[in-house]
Amino acid sequence: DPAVIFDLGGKFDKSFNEAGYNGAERWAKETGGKYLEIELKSEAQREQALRRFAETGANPIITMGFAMSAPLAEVVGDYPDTTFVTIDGWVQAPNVHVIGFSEQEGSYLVGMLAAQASKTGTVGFIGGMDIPLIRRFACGYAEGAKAVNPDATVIANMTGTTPTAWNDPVKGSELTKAQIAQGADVVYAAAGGTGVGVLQTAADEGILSIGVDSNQNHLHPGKVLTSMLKRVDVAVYEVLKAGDALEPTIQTLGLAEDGVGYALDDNNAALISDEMKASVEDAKAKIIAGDVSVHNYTSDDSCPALSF
Amino acid sequence: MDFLTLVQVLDSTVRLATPLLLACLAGLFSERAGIFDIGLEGKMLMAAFFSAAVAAITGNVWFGLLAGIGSSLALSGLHGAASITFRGNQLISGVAINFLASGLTVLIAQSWFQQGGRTPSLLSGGRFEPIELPFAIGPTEAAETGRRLSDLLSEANVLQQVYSELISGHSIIVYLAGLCVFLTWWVLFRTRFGLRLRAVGENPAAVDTAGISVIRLRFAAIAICGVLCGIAGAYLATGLQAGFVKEMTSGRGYIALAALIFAKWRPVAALWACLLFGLLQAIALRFQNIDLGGFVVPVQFMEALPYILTVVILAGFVGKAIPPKAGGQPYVKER
Amino acid sequence: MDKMPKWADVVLIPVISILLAALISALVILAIGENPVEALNLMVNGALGSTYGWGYTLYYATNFMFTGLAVAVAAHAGLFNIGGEGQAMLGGLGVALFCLYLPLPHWTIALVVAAVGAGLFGAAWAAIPAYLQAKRGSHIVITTIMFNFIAFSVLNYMLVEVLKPQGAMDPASAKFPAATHLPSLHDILAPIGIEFSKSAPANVTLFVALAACVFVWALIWRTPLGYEIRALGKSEPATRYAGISSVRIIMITMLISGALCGLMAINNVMGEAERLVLNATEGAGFIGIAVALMGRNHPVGVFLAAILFGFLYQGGAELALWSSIPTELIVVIQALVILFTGALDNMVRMPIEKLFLAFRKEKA
Amino acid sequence: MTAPAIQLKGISKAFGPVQANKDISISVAPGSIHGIIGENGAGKSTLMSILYGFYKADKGEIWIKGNRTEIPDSQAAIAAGIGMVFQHFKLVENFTVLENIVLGAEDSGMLMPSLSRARKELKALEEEYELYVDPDARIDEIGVGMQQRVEILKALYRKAEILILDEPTGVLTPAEADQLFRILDRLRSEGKTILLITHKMREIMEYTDTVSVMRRGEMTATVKTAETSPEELAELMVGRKVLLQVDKVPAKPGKPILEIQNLSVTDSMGVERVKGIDLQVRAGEILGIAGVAGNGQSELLEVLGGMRADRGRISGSVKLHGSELPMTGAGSDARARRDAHIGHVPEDRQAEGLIMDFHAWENVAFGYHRDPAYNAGLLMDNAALRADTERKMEKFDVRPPLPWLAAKNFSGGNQQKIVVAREIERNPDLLLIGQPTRGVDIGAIEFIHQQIVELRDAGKAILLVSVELEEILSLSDRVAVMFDGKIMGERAADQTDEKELGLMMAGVAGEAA
Ligand SMILES: Nc1ncnc2c1ncn2[C@@H]1O[C@H](COP(=O)(O)OP(=O)(O)OP(=O)(O)O)[C@@H](O)[C@H]1O
Ligand SMILES: Nc1ncnc2c1ncn2[C@@H]1O[C@H](COP(=O)(O)OP(=O)(O)OP(=O)(O)O)[C@@H](O)[C@H]1O
Ligand SMILES: [Mg+2]
Ligand SMILES: [Mg+2]
Repeated sequence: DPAVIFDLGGKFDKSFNEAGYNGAERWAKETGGKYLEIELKSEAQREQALRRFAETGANPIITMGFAMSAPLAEVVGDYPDTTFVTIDGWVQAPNVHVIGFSEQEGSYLVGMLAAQASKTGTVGFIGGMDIPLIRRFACGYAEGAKAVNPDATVIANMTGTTPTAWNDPVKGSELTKAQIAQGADVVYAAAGGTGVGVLQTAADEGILSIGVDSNQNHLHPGKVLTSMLKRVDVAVYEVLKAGDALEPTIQTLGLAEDGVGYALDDNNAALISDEMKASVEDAKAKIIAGDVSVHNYTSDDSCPALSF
Repeated sequence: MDFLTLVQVLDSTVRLATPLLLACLAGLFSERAGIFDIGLEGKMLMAAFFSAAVAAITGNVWFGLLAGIGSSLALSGLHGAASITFRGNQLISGVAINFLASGLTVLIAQSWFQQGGRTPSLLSGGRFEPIELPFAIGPTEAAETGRRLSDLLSEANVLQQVYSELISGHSIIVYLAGLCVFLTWWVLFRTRFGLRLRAVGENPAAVDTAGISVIRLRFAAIAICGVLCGIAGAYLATGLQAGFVKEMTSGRGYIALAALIFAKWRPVAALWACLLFGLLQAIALRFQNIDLGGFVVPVQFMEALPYILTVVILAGFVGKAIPPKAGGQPYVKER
Repeated sequence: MDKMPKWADVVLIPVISILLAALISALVILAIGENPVEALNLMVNGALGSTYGWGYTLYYATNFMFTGLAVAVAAHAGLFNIGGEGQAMLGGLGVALFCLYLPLPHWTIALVVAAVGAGLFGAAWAAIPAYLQAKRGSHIVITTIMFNFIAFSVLNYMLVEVLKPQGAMDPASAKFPAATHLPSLHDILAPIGIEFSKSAPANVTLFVALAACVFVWALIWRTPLGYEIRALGKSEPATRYAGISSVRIIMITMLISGALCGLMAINNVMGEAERLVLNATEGAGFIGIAVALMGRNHPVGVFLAAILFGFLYQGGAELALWSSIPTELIVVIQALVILFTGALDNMVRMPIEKLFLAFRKEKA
Repeated sequence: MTAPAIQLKGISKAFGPVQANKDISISVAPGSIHGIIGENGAGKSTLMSILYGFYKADKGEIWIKGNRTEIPDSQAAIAAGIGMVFQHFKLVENFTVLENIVLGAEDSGMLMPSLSRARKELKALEEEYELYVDPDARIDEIGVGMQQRVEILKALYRKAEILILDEPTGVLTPAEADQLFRILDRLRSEGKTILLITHKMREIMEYTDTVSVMRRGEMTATVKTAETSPEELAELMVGRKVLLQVDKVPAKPGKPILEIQNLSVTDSMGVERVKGIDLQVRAGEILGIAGVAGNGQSELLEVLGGMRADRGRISGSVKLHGSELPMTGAGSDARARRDAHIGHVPEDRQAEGLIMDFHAWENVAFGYHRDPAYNAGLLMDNAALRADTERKMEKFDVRPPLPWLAAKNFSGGNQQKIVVAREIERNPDLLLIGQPTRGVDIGAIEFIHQQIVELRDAGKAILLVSVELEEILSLSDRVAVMFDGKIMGERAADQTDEKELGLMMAGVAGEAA
């Protein structure tokens, strides 16, 4: 059987891990297959979970999140016959399949939507843990916003510097209030479980929010402008479908591969005008065609559109 | 930092101080009666979970509140059994209760909701909504005028800003907590029950020989403690936030204890102590790295500040805090 | 006369307490709709059914021996050290700094040097609460809890701002140099022909922990210092009469206690992760309380209780892997053990004392 | 004949393995003062606490004024008209006098009306019985004599008809004690019944109408005071004839060992406890310090024993063998005192002199545990320690002679023998000894007194502090009286008497001898 290791946020974080969970469930439903799973509770469990699954013959083993990189690198050598998959992580080994996403591209699109929906010209970004990966989201978002409105102000805050930053709704809520006070009327949360607090507060205070990873539009219908989709579900689903036949490579999924995107459904249909939609679709085509390039923060650890 | 920002930080201070204050008053009743309670944290956590869970299931926040109080009372009962009936070590009992709450909440949450130890997000009926006081600028006015609340506020005069942001717009529990400060003072210093309660924390033998049951008094005290902790926990999950997440009390019970010591076991001083700790939390939450003219205070320092301050207070730099004399010791008549 | 024989106090009562805790744990498992027998089966198999399981059980037990001994040593002086968590975190920091920045040619030297680092840092973290207790009477329970929180912030800062390698995402230090890697039980047992799981983290630190048990026993019951520690724990006014400085004893005891907690880091940080991560202690500091309570503050008892908790921890991890019972079950069990062996001790003790008294009267 | 005010029938009470009261029956006539005597631990306080509902008897009946009365708690006792003044006062120290009196006897849920009514009533009671107290003073700010008045007022405020007093004069000066008995007399004349526990034969003989004697949990006799004598009572208490005199030859004082000049001691609360005293103890003599408890004797002993080096302030000069003994800093703690050959038997053997949970053999090293004789290398030499303990136990007739027994499992007298053996066997140049026979039975008293005298005859200096005047007079060669931190005067033991010393203890300065 294959196995999935969810990160500390847990498979119901309404975001990154939940997307992975949905993908796995879809596969299980469609094929009737079974998979092993664990939600990590602590750092020290990472290696133990990897080894335990590998020793019982699970294959492939999917790990969610960048934090699995180090323990993964530690164990892959001991189990050459097992294929490991890292989503968002980075390990170079013959039996590791690496899946990354071009989050900056999806963030660019929702940034455009945010700037168009904003009446104040100020939009906010609340990240989870302050790591380069999340800065990549922020940077793409700022570029998108400024592409629509060069005078737009983008306020960016990070929730913290440790994994608790993924799970701190109170702080998410307070930061949202602070950004509202600074004039933001659209806030983009790329913060895992913390985002729940951001979306909640935005809805309470009557401004718009943007969800992340999964489609979060339904959480507060009519109050979530859109969600930046990161199709972790698709990635997991594809890996599980390939099963033993999976050939380890390095995949980066962007707009072109439909790995990222923005969510449009009944919940937010009224918020997105045809005009907004057209502009975004146009940008999307250009990015896929290579006419517009969105800066990738992790390529040079800098962001032209935003300073942190 | 303009004035409105300051008001907003203070507004946030009030919100964050409320659970501290309720827990602090809870501890005050318990410790004044001679029962140390480091289990405030656990009781709050338990109450937070049960209030959110029941509010989520019934959609009624008041049922949630009752459930929260009930669960906190159950833990109080356990603490009472251990430290009053069986004369156990009160510190150890408190530690055990904290662990119990931390484990049970997640275990039950997972069993009931399968959402990784969380409750579902609460919808409006399941939460304590902010109350708009008359004449305050709030969402209603914003909706009527069709303008943004923050614009309206920034245009308003200073008095109106303070009234609308700081005084108006809190949930009922915030106002209730304020009332509790006065009530606590009154009960403690103006009623027979208060006299006996204070006496039992100082010299239980005096109370006993005066013909009053030490056990009943102490159980009454920790029951009040349980109720207040229950309200504090319910506020966390259904007022401050919209649902339960694991470990959501994150040390507030300990901070409340520190505030209690800082306040030297006095109700009004407890209010100020809790506001101070609330302010520190509000600052740490809102501002990341604080730049003090070139020197950047790291966010980790701000996060640790309430705890550092607690140690400084305990070290007696603000005058010696003398706890109730019989505190922490079980009342033993026969060896 | 004592109210009952010593064996009843040190064996019978803890055993009954544990059984009560186990019974209620079983009820909890039933209440969340799972099968307690199956759960126990999974735990026993996962923790004791293979050398792999033993490797983890012993690894966790090693952690708990250190923290349990630390709590026990402090308890003998009448001090309740809840700060084990923070002291162990700082111990980890010490290990990381020493391993990363000192040239250590061989694991034997690394072990000694890292142990010194771990002990120093752990002791230093206990020193301030100790001083405040000794000199200013600030309650050590609250100050050590506060120091746990502060330790987390310190570690957070060090990992994020100082130790995190360039470009790394998670807050963790770089990997320690290969020369500092400690031999695992597999490496130690293989030469003498014993097959032990290669992938379990139990390592040479286990023997350091056993040595620490012996050390604590000798310290407490055989040295004049231990005599003074126990005297302080039993009667503070008497120590003043005997010319034993309570300030000195509180300081020394807490430094030893902190150092023992710090030493745990050579197991989890140096022996297992081989780098410093944020939440490396995993609550071992708190488990030390339960371990010491159960072990009646005696090294032999601490050793046995540590193995029991190692079993619970490893068994709990297995539960999480193979069933839908969350690992938090272990926290509940731990709470129940603390409750019954610590706080509700008298609930078990009083009826048993009555029983012995009645029995004795009958005989007399 | 009217029914007895109190009748106890077959009362028994055990604390775990200790049988504190065994089948006790007693009957007390109304309007009388009934004394109860007996050694420490005889069960007097336990019996009275049962009558007051503080403890519950295992067996037995209580009859009040001819009616069978259940007294499950103090509330019931108060309702039955019983009031009790405990040996250790039961007052809330940081409450005012008024609050203490009202506690438990409030009129309603609101506090203020109760307090103002109590204030009025207190005034009336004060005037009626001449029991003056300041209702707004805090308990921790008033003296013990005053505190005792508060306890009596508490009982009267609750309309007590039966008043129990447990060792009420232990903490009073003779003058205060006289006043107390005047009040008791007045209460008796009003028809109230008084139960008085005391150790002082004089009080029994002078003030009681009847007296009961208790021994080892049993009531051995009840007699009319007028028909008995102190000698008979003492024999009833102990179970054999007793000799209360100490055998000793006149002292042959040598050169001064301890010289104290202008010594003052301030405690950590800033209260001056010892106020510039001068004293000298010579080799081969016993200097006794008399005084009511709490007049600075304890502090003096503690300072000399090195127990106060880290607390409060100490000034003045103390010389041992003519060289200065440091009072603070290095060399001023109890360990350094032992190194200087000063032995110390502390006043409170259970809290200070022994670790109650330690074995006897561990206690024999207490304070000397770093002595090379008890250590072998880094570790303690437990075998040597046990051998030493066995030797001392035999010499001092400690019973049972079991080094393994925990100190708490010895009786009070044997505990004291362990402490005295430890200190005397070191052969100190100066022995500080506080309350050597408190809570010790007559047999052991004789033995301990004999050991002290032997040490004196070996040419050692002894400083004795005791609140028992009789003991001071019979054991000392010279007597100094302390009052309010000062020395009121010094007398040769054979040229003074209890009366003179009693006056000095009450603060009336004696003329220079
Ligand atoms: N609360 C208690 N628990 C256990 N044992 C007790 C308790 N109180 C008294 N005892 C024991 O009961 C016995 C009788 O004690 P009690 O206090 O009645 O004696 P007493 O005659 O009043 O002595 P004293 O003259 O010292 O006041 C003693 O052996 C004592 O140790
Ligand atoms: N608190 C206690 N706990 C356990 N046992 C006690 C306690 N108090 C007294 N005892 C036991 O009760 C017995 C009587 O003790 P107590 O101190 O009353 O003796 P005593 O009659 O005063 O003898 P002595 O004349 O030697 O002082 C002792 O043997 C002691 O073991
Ligand atoms: Mg008595
Ligand atoms: Mg005795």
